[in-house]
Amino acid sequence: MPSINDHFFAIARAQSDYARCIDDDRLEEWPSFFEEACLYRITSAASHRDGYEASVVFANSRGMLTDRISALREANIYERQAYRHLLGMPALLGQAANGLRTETSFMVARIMQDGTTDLYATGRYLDIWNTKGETPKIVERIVVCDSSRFDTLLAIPL
Amino acid sequence: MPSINDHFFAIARAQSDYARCIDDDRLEEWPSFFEEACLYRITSAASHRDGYEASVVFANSRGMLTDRISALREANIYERQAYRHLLGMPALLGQAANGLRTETSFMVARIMQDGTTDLYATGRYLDIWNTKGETPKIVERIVVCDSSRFDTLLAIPL
Amino acid sequence: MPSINDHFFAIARAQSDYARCIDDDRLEEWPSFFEEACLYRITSAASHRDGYEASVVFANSRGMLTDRISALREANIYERQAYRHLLGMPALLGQAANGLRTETSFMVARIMQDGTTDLYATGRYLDIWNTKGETPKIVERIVVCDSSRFDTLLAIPL
Amino acid sequence: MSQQAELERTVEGMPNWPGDGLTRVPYWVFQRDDVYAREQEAIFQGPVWHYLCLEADIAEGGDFVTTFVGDAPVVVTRDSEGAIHAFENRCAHRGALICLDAKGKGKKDFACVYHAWTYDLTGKLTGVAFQKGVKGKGGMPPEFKISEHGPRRLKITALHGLVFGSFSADAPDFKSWLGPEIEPKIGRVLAGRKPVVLGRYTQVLPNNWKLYVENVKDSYHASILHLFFTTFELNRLSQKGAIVVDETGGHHISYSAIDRKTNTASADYAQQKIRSDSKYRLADPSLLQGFDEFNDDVTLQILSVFPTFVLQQIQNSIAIRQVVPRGPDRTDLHWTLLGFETDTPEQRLTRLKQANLIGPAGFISMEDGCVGGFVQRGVRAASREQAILQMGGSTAESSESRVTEASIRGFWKAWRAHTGI
Amino acid sequence: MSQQAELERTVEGMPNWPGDGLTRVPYWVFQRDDVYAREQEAIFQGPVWHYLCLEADIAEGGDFVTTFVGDAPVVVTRDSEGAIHAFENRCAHRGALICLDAKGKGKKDFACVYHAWTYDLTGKLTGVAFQKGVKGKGGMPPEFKISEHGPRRLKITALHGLVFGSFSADAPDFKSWLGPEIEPKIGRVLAGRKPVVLGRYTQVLPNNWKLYVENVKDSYHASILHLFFTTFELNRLSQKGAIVVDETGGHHISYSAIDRKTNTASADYAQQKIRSDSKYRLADPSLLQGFDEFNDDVTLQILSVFPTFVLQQIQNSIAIRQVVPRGPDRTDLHWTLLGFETDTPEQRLTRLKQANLIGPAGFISMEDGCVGGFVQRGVRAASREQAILQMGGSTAESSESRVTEASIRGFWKAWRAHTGI
Amino acid sequence: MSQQAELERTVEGMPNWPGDGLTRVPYWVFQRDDVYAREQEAIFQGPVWHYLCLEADIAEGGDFVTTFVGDAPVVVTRDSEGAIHAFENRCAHRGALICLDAKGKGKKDFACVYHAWTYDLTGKLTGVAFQKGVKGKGGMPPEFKISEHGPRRLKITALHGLVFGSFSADAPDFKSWLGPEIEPKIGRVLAGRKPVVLGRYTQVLPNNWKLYVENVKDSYHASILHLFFTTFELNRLSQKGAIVVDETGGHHISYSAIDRKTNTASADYAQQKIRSDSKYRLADPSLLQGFDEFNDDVTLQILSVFPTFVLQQIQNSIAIRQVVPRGPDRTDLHWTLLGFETDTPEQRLTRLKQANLIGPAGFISMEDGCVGGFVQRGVRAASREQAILQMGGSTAESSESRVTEASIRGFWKAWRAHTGI
Ligand code: FES
Ligand code: FES
Ligand code: FES
Ligand SMILES: [Fe+3]
Ligand SMILES: [Fe+3]
Ligand SMILES: [Fe+3]
Repeated sequence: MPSINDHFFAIARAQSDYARCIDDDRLEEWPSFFEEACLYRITSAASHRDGYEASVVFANSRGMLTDRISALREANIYERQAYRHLLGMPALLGQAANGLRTETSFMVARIMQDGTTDLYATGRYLDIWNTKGETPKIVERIVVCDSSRFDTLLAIPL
Repeated sequence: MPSINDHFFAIARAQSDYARCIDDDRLEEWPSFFEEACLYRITSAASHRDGYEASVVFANSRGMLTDRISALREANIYERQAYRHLLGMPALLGQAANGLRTETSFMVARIMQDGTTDLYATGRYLDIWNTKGETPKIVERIVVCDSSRFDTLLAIPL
Repeated sequence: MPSINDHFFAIARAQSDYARCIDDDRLEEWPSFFEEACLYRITSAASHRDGYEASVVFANSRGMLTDRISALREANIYERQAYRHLLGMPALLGQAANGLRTETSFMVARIMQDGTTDLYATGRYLDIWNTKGETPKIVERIVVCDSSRFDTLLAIPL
Repeated sequence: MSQQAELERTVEGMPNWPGDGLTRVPYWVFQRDDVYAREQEAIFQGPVWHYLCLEADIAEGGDFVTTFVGDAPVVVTRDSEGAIHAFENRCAHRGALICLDAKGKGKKDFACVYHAWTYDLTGKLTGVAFQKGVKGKGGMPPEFKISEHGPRRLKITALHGLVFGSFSADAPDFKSWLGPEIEPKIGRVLAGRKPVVLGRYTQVLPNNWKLYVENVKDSYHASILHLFFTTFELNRLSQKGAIVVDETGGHHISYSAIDRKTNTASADYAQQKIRSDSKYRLADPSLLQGFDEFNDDVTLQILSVFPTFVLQQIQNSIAIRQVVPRGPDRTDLHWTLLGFETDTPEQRLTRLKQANLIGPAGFISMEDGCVGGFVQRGVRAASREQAILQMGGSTAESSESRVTEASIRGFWKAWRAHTGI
Repeated sequence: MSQQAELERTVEGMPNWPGDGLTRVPYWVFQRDDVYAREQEAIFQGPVWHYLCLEADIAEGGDFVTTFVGDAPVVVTRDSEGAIHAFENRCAHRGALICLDAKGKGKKDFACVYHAWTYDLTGKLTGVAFQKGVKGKGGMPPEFKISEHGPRRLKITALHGLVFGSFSADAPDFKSWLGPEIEPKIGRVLAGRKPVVLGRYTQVLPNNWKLYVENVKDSYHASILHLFFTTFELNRLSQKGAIVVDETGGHHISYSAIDRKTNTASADYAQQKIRSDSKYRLADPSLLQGFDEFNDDVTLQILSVFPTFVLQQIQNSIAIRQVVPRGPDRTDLHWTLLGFETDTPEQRLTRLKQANLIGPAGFISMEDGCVGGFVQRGVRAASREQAILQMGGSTAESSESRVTEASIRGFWKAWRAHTGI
Repeated sequence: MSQQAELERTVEGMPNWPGDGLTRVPYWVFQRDDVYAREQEAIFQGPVWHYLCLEADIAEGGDFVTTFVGDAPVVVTRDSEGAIHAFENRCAHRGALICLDAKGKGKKDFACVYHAWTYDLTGKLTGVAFQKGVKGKGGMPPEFKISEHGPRRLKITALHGLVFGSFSADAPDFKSWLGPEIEPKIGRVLAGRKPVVLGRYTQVLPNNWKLYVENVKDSYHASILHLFFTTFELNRLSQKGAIVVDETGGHHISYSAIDRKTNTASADYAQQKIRSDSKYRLADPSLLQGFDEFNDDVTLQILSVFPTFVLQQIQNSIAIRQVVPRGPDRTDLHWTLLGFETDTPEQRLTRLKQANLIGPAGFISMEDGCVGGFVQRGVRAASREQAILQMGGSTAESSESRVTEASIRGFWKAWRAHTGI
């Protein structure tokens, strides 16, 4: 099937597992989707367009991802909440120096403890994947939210 | 393509047909996605976590699914409304005694007669499929809504 | 894999590219997803059911699609806004005289300049594709929105 | 407190109207809940006629549609004798909606789903379930007379296929309500031919209903906000044309016709340095190739009947717009697109193409859909400031020039007369 | 302005009550913000008992749940001695929620997240972080006495495993609050056996809370709105049965039992031509195969305690419904589905199946979930109109017939007594 | 009714303020619409200075940004001479937003989209389309003078690259507004170097704006709510540090510096048994490795200017926070993250990492983002109850201890002086 890139399904599966990992509140497993040396940022379309360097979340090591989770678990005060991710089909944009570039749309609903549900974030994942291993690992993920408004707080990673 | 389970596409297709069947208001066909001996429940993440036995909808026979539809058509009073399902990629979780276990995320928008549209429900389908036949049939479907709040009523099945 | 129509992936990919084209604001490329001789309509489920001929948007030539975009770019006054499409899996409904008929569910969130995000439209694409060429082209696309209510305006195509 | 007392109290609570009454409009009229409540009472439930539907929507006996008159849900029906009736969609018993469907056919009567009180097609209460109780126990007391109860019924009138209604018995005769100038121009578009509904949709406006009505009556903005008009010469202020404002001020007509003399407009426009005079052209100009439907060279006729009815002819795009307030800062605009039985296939296709000019995605109307919101947001902190309505003077009279806000002043003249504000 | 003055002002601002007080209900009571505010004060924070939770929800010392009494967030706890306590979920310092979780176990005390003021399980303020400052600098002044501060605590009572509370010290003794008739019927369902929570969910109602309470007390609608009841003979007005209304009018019981004599009902129904008498049958009738749980042939008992508590027995479906107002036109309905430790597996399965009758997807309850919204929308423009409550007369007394609105009139009798409206 | 009369009426309608005025705050100030309206008038449109933008946001002539002063949409521009101007984003004609874009460059003038009335960069009305009509017909009457109309313009001032504005001509001189203590500490962070915007986002707070301002001024909570501060010794109450409250009470500075003497804090914390003294450590501590930016060991400086401006230095994380009320229970918090042209790549990376401390996902700020909502919900039913502000006494003075609510009392002192409530 020439029209299908060999990596397509592996990455689609990885994306889907990534989303389930977060939505199932298995956050401790979340960093394992990334390479040890990785970049993870959450920013907005406007900031991305304007080339702003700073992020809503910034991590340039897997350790920082781990710290995010332990902070959520041990340190930070916030109300219990959950996400539901729905993802578009990954678009394969070709090989970059450090891996395979893809872009994937997302919608995330947030469900508060009392059941209140709202469309919390929409946007796209700008990713670079290491496809050498058994399952693809994230080398770089820029989460570009369409909006730069965030309701109350952003505790759980996107 | 070893990374792709042979059943994956058949189930993804069945899920998509299931959603279209409901969204197109072909509810009379809905029970046919299930085995004669089946379990269908709608519950919430909190109730699922707490192990509550009771459901928002409970059916342990295809007949009960048929009764749901005939009740909607012949008996129950409610305003005309429609759903729009959007589904995530099914995750295949392995063989259970009675079939193949999968988990699939969903978002459902509800559109009222006057056009009012809201994000009505999000959650995941916890399914067991009989993959022996030509098309996979649902042996068990637990619809775990992320929220335990339901706006006004839940008439059309999820 | 007999259960998978050969055209399935090509069309799924085309649908996903179509959505990215709009969501990335590359609207000038949008007409190129259509055949020169094409039909594009946006209507509502109720109007579709009642057989109304008129549409919210009507184009029976690719030129009219081009005009839509140049109007948005050069003529019309409206606030900066963006969409985020999420699509269901295309359902292949068989060959029509003029191509392959498919149906695909969508949800579209609209993001205003100030970041306000809402579920702007849900519905389904009723399409006919020319699958002869390298990539499938749209011969006919009826965008059937589930709701016939449109908030403020519909500037960007669906 | 008596209704009258209540009213006075309401109006009293409000700030004073600034200026001479027509050339200034205080922004609080678009913001205050008490103004909204007063309008519901004095205008939507007052001695005023409101568009309900097309006769064609209820062509046969047993047909019905549901709509709104301001906040009030309303059912419109046609009985077996062909008479049209309308009544509040509110059960006389405990207030449930009597009819849940948007439309239907073959109805004999309406049964409220809650306790099955039944109504005939005129809205008359005809039955009370278990009125006599069961086995002689329970039921309604003898002094309860079915004839004394029922939803509020509307006075009905129809003209050229349009159905209007009023909650108030004091509503004037419809012809005199319209005055001598309006009716013929409705007739021009609708009389003597059978309409066919080509489409329907609703545009939700993020603003007070009056901002949209001002926009409709605002001939001043047409050539400036809407690039299409000017560029494609659908409408030039220097075309032949005029504004007609009726005596009450509440109704208006704005029209323009092709000026077959040399067009000196460009110069005028150049002077104004208005962005709307672009060099923009269409790739598929068939969009705008119309046919001469009325043999009068009139390419545009916008007609409004106070408070919320609009009949539009933009080339061959004929539509009815019904404005329904949903709160001080939200309005539903219901569009009904029309063709006619006599349309040739080519003419019908022309209408379908020209429908691109109107509605939420209309090359013209999308702008009218957002500009009201720009005002609502612009005046957010300016309830004590005022709009200036001096274009074309200070009166509400008809004028040959459309560089005027006369018909908007007319609206406020009528609005103030009805609300007492 | 003093609290008393404020109250009088509030009530004064309202229109007069129409009619004799029980047979007419003005629709503005379902719409006005000032009525809502008055209810919060006079009923939800007044000398009235409100359902909080099950004793089983806080079975052990250190268990807690959070809930609402009207607008007020409330924490309910059980201390190490087994005593139950409840207090407003509002920190005495600057008002943050003291407890963020819906429920929990093994709690020793509550520490507010904002500045760590701490409370024991009774709601008593026990610690103020840095009260003495740091190194003798800062901290609270000596005149500040911890003992003088704390969230408002509720008076608590429990009956048959149900926990009730009141913000007001003037709340009457609970037994006399219930009166002689209600308590035994609560006991009938709950006494002498250990409940097991089978499920929980919340139904969000698009209407004023009182419209739902009217619906619960409305035996008249049961056989008309709900096709299931009539068709499957869960409930026939011609079955044996009755309505009990207590002396205050606020509480009620409606029940029906199998009438083992020949059933003449169908005739009665035929006469009414009510749509609810269909020929509709189930493919899997096991849904409705119940077991005789109470040896009294009573298939249905709906019991309400003023203002917002409902205990339901529909065949073997036992549930508690807690009504929480969220604004004039929004209400949360919290369902708690019960089984009992003594249930056999077959009995338990029966309850799971019969749960299909109730809740947002309940073959019966889905209709009660939407009909309140039909009324809220139906009366939108009719604040000056009134509901008619004359079925079964004009009093609020018990009656053998259920073709009556007596218990609804009772509700208004109690509501007016409490609110002074 | 006159504006003055209106004001008095508004304030009169409110309950009395409890207690001595600073140690108690009634919860109705966070809930009532009339309080919100009064604030808009007296504070946001009153003789008060409000942060608008950075000078760097409009670095060149023709640059502009749009922002809000309370409910009022505002345009800020720089003209060709380099002067800064600001005016209400509301057309003088009929109130549409004059400018729809969030920002832009190379602007010569603004043309309202509705009728093309034009404004120069100072907000002066310079043109009215068709003022003279067309072919001498229509147009504005001679008595209409362009010079007499235009949007409300703001008084402007700039300090250390920050632009402030006021709708009121009576706004005091900015230096005296700030007083002697505040300006130098703004200078400490911003003076003498060119800022670079590193990021921008908005956090939507589910609470009244004053609850967020209280939080900013609340040095008491910092070490308790925020685990990060204490655990990673970003801030210890026992560090060197102090609270500065200006004479008006409205402005404040809270700072802390490394105490190079032995740290006795842990003991103090132990005594309080505060959950915030955990053993929690980071896997990648580089997050917190800062550089000494100011050669003064001050690791934290939070500075606020009444009513809604915040300048933050948390280690090397420099940010401006602009608080914009959106209603009694909703607030927009606009963050602008800053670096400086002189930053080395390492320093810049440090700022990017430390940005993890702030904003909606900030290890610190996420908690400030939700705690206001906890209060808004906690006090929902307690409008007649009051917050206690006695930590550190009852005055609004500067103090060495940060175990005080002095700067919050200061806020209320200033708020009451301005609103008259
Ligand atoms: S509300 Fe209509 S019959 Fe009772
Ligand atoms: S608000 Fe609870 S401790 Fe301060
Ligand atoms: S509103 Fe701005 S020009 Fe008319
Ligand atoms: Fe227009
Ligand atoms: Fe019911
Ligand atoms: Fe803080």
